[in-house]
Amino acid sequence: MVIIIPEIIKESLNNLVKNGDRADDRSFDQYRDIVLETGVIDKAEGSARVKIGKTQIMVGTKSQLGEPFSDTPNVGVLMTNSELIPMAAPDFEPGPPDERSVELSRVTDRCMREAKVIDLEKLCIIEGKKVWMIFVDLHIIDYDGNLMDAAVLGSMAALMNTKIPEAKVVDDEVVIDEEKKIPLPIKEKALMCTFAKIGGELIVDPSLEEEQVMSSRISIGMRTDGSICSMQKGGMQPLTKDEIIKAVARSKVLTKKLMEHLPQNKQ
Amino acid sequence: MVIIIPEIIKESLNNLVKNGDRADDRSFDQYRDIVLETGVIDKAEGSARVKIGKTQIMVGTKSQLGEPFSDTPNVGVLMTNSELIPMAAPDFEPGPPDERSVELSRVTDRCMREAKVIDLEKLCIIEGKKVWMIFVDLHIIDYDGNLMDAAVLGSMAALMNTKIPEAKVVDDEVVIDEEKKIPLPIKEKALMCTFAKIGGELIVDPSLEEEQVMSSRISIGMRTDGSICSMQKGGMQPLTKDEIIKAVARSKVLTKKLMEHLPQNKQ
Amino acid sequence: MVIIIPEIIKESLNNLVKNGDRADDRSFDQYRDIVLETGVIDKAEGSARVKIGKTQIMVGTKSQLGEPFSDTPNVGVLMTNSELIPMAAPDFEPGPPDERSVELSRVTDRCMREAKVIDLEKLCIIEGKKVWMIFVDLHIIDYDGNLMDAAVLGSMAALMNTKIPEAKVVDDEVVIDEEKKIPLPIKEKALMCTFAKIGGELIVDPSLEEEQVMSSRISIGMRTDGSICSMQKGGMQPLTKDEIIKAVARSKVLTKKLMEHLPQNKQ
Amino acid sequence: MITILTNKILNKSSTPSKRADGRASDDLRPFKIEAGVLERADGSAYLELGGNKVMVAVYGPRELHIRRLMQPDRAVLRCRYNMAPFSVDDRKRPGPDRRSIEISKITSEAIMPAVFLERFPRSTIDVFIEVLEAEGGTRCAGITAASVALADAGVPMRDLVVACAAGKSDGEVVLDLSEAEDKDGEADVPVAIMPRTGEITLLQSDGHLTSEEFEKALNMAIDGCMKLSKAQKEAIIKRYGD
Amino acid sequence: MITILTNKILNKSSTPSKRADGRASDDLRPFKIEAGVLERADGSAYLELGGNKVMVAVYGPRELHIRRLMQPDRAVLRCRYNMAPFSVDDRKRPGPDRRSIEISKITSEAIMPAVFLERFPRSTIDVFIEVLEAEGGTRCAGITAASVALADAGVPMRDLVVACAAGKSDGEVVLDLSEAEDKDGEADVPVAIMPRTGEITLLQSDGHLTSEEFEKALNMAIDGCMKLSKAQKEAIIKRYGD
Amino acid sequence: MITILTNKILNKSSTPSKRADGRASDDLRPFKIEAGVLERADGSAYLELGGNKVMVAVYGPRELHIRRLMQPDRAVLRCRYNMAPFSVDDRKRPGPDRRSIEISKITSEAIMPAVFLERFPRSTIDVFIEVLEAEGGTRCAGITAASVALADAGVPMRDLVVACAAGKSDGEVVLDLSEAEDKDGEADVPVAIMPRTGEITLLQSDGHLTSEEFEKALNMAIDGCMKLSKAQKEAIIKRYGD
Repeated sequence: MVIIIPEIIKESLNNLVKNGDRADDRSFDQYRDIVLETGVIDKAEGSARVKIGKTQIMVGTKSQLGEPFSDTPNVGVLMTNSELIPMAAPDFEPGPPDERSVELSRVTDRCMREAKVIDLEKLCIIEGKKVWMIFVDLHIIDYDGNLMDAAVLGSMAALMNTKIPEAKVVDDEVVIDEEKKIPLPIKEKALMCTFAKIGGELIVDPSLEEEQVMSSRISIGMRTDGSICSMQKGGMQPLTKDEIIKAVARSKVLTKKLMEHLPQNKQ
Repeated sequence: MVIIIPEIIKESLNNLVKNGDRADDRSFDQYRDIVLETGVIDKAEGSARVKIGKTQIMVGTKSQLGEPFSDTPNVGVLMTNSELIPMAAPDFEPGPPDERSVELSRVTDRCMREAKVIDLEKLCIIEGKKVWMIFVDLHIIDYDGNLMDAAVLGSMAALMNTKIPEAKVVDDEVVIDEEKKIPLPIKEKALMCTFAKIGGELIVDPSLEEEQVMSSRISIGMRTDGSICSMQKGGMQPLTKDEIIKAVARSKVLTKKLMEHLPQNKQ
Repeated sequence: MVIIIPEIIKESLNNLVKNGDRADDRSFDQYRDIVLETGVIDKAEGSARVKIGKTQIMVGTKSQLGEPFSDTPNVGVLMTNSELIPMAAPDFEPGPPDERSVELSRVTDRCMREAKVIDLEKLCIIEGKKVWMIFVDLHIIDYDGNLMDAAVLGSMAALMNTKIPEAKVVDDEVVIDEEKKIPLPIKEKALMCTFAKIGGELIVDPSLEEEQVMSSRISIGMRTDGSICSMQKGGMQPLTKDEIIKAVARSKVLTKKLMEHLPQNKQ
Repeated sequence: MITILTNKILNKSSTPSKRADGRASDDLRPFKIEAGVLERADGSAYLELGGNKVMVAVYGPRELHIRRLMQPDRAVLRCRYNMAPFSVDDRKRPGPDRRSIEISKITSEAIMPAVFLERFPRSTIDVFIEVLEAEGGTRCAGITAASVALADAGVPMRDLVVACAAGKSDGEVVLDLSEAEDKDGEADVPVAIMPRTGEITLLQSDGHLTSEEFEKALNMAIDGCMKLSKAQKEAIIKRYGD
Repeated sequence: MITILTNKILNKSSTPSKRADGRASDDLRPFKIEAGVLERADGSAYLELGGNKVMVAVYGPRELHIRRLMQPDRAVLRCRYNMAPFSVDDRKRPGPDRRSIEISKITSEAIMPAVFLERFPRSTIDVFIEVLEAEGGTRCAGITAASVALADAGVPMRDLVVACAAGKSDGEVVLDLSEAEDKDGEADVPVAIMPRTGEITLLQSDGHLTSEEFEKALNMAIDGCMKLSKAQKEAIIKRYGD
Repeated sequence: MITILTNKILNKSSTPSKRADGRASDDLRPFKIEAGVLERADGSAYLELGGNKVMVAVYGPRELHIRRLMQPDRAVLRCRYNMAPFSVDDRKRPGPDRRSIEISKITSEAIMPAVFLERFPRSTIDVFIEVLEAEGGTRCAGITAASVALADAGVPMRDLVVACAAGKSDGEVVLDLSEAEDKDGEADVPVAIMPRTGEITLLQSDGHLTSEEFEKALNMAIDGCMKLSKAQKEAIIKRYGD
């Protein structure tokens, strides 16, 4: 469905930003309220419920034994899948994932994978034959903008919350001990910061209304040390090199703050 | 396609029933003429052609070796599939099974399975590894109402008609003797009675015209001993508890009569 | 999409043919210019680019180890697939192969297979267990009529160009030597001639314009020795027996000429 | 705001128990219902029943874009029952399967009698039921939550349809089978009613029962429905006041 | 009413036989054709040929709902060839495959020349061919039965298209290959004709033939068609009288 | 007319090389671009870059048949990135996969800013990118070729978008990773720009980089774009003259 945004709303949101303001009074570098809970689904092996403002995602993980890819025989597999289910917004439709949903899962997947969040080599059970496959399923239930940051935050939290059964090799056979659950080998943390360009400025964590009028978007995935693990530009208009370099600098500060929402840091 | 039934037909059929009558002069507990033949398809392992009035279904069974479900390693598998092929009615369309067709196969399947019509344990060849899978395929070729009773009657007859090759285990390998065909281990018989509610009354074996004006429907699956193995309410209006209890009582009598159409009873 | 050809064009093309002429001045037995190159895709195991007039097809082959069909345990498998990708014509649409594309690949496949172009028995590695599967993929990139002759010519050339790794059986295991590439065991050559019926005459190699006004079509697959390996009539109008017999005779001459385009004959 | 971590408030038992989880034969599992839990939907509800966690969103009445589904004299009610991939023991592949297609159909039929569809010709009312966690009895949980979500959306209704199953486990007819009881159980009888009239809008029976056992199960399920009906109303009052 | 159990009326042989089933080279397998066998369809026919059992339903001419298929000056003829899952030795997965898509296409083309499509602009005539049992030669059986079903539906036609295959088996050109003959056979040539003019509306050749053998097979198939054509007409007369 | 057999014209290196194929860190692989290579398309282009072979066809601006995609005030630009089954080492199953769906989306977004879409309301411009052979960097190759094909089709544009990737391989930031370098590489940064303003219309980063390395890669990719931009213009001049 094509959603037409009245010109008057576009103009008013652009003007607000030009005057250093936003519709909900946030500063340009301010996220909406973030709520993150983990362990919310008992049948999942790890789970998280994340809310950024009115956007809400349920994330669940499942482990499964499988074969490794032939070119990486000694590492486990991480698979991320997302569904923009029609519950979440009036214009989401049932059916196979559309391009928005495919982009969301692939960007989330790359961010986790390239940051080497999980030590995938430790998920190899028998080289070339049996590895753990970790499925991360993103169930978007309320959509009010900035799915990417919420998806990565929820996935990171769910992975940190995940416990899988112990697998041993006895006489060349894999023996799974469902009684003994061990945490995933988490070795890094990575999160994502998304900026929307409105009224010539980049503002973080765009709401749905802001997304609908933005000219473009840049999402930056970063590890705890401020290094970049993934990036994705979106939207129908260009960005300048300067804008991108500045966004990278700002996301270093913002990612550090975002990290505080992850479970460990709370304790 | 949405089929609009003129109000005048609705009213006239409702009035008929209110006066104790039906459009084709049947009594409320009277089935249309039933014709049942078995062994009609040589390439099927069991087959039946069933006609209830102008409704006609071809049923064929096939056996196949397969793996058991992991939670029931020592029993065979019964799979029922139905296709409302566009041959059968002007509003049936080609394509994957729609919700009517899915409901029909699942209700038929549950009726057979829960009545334990086949001794599925005898279809296990090697526990956890190899079992017989029995496919029951319903090919609806003429549709004039009450598919459920016809589907269950045809499936029951086709299963009773089915002969599968003998399977032996020699040195941990399954050996199939195509020359030696043995009947399926049938241990129970079950059939289904469907009532439609029209003009405040429940009438058995609704014709298509009656289905189109009925307010609701109840299908009751029963074994020879009058016990219930499955039930499914349908339609857009409610039923009272009383109506349901009475339908169960009536279906005990009707099922007994229906059973007479099955092959054995004929001889 | 339904393409409506103006009556005036139909009439004019019909009249041309009735007067012994064609829109592009060809004789009835004359092909458009043919360009055939092989080895054009390094990652394919065999490849060809074929142009007949403005029609252009890229053909690539790939080998893959697989299981033989249960009724032919000692022969390899040849699989032909074609895609009328939307690049090739304004009315081709993305999506699964439509009936034209299915017919094209099946006719091409039958022509190669029935002519026994490849000695498929030599592609068997372990009887009943491992055989080579040869995939021929037709990528139609420019469509100006007569896809069948182009598809068969390109497939034949690509198969003749194909080298697959050597496979040996060592201790019941298949060992593939990627370093040692051997040509496919080509034992016959076969090509296809297509005639369109326009203005009461059969003319070879119809252009798109001619296809759009033709009343019917006949494609004849022949081996080098002039024997018939496949035939397919198409189109909405009939042909007489005489027309078919004469087309067979003409295609004997034409196939011989077409064969000269194949690599060997060039040298 | 909802909290998904279950607070286990056990319902009082009226008979001594022999069930694995300590319930009497006519006890429901602990449950809670909340209305208005989502931001974008026109109406929403969240329900927990034992280990089941079900979320429902309602959109509509709204314009129906698919012409061939349109009804000239009433709204179409479309229910979509869907399980999250992580809601069950073995990951469920996303997308509809035969089971969810059937449940979507009978859920629509269960709710339809209560809705004044005739007030919204040519429209659609869409009910999206998402099972976030499944532990036996999700179709009934979905129907019960859907009614609350419809009320939250302001859809005019004759009654709040409510659903509950009874079944037979370990030789005894009992209320509201848990997943474990259902797995080894002899029968399951899901029932939906309109509580004002007691009329039945959903009825299935799956398993082996004498007609006496069936009648007992039916009565027990109806009693269970009445208990849940109270919680439905409380959820709506909690959201909107009396 | 149809009886599906075959009554084996063997056609008379004109030449001494060396075929597995005792037929002469130019013998058809036993066959029978019946018109008007279904209740709902506008027209229908049932055909047996050897072990083949084929049912055809015709709907139309009727309104065409898919605008992009509509033809302003004629009806569209849509044939759908489909095999029942139990019709072949190994269960066939339901739904169209590449083979049935191709057969549907050439079947439409085989029948089209005989139908006065131009009398029904913007309409569709739908022909549903269901193979209930397959034993070699189903595409021809489907075309032959489809013509009878079209006549039964009262669709105006120039002629009754009829189809039959000849082929090469065991080194000899023979009529109407059985499944066993086709499997080990060298070639198969299915042919459809309009018997009044002898014009050919379907022609395929699959296998290896000299041009002389091909011509012999073509002639033989046409003779086979003429025999079946008689049975088509008898089926229609039987249903409607002369 | 195009010749697909690559003619290896190496670009001059400005720095000593330590890359497997002898290139300096800021060298592109050999490339060539041709405009107007297809007959039926409104515009087309062919590009080789190292072992990559990419063909692009443009149709439009033309009528858009799918109403729900139509934009009242501008044309829709639809890019479809597709790989031929024989373009990669292991045969690719035909049809879109998740990777090609994402690339199609970002390719559309990369090209869109340069096209005067507002001049063609309610229309579509379709860009079909076919990867005939893939050797690392096909998404950038597709964008670069697509711009030339759009120009060849006479679609009015602000600029010719051009794309190139830089990345990190063997610890060093280098331009235009080959397939081998990408496989063992640490990061890949594909970039598309509008060369007149230097504005960035596509940017991804996949892998691990410090912000300094990223900035270096970004600059390097932009420089690579400028070289390819020259070749784009030459291809158009070659076809149409100055």
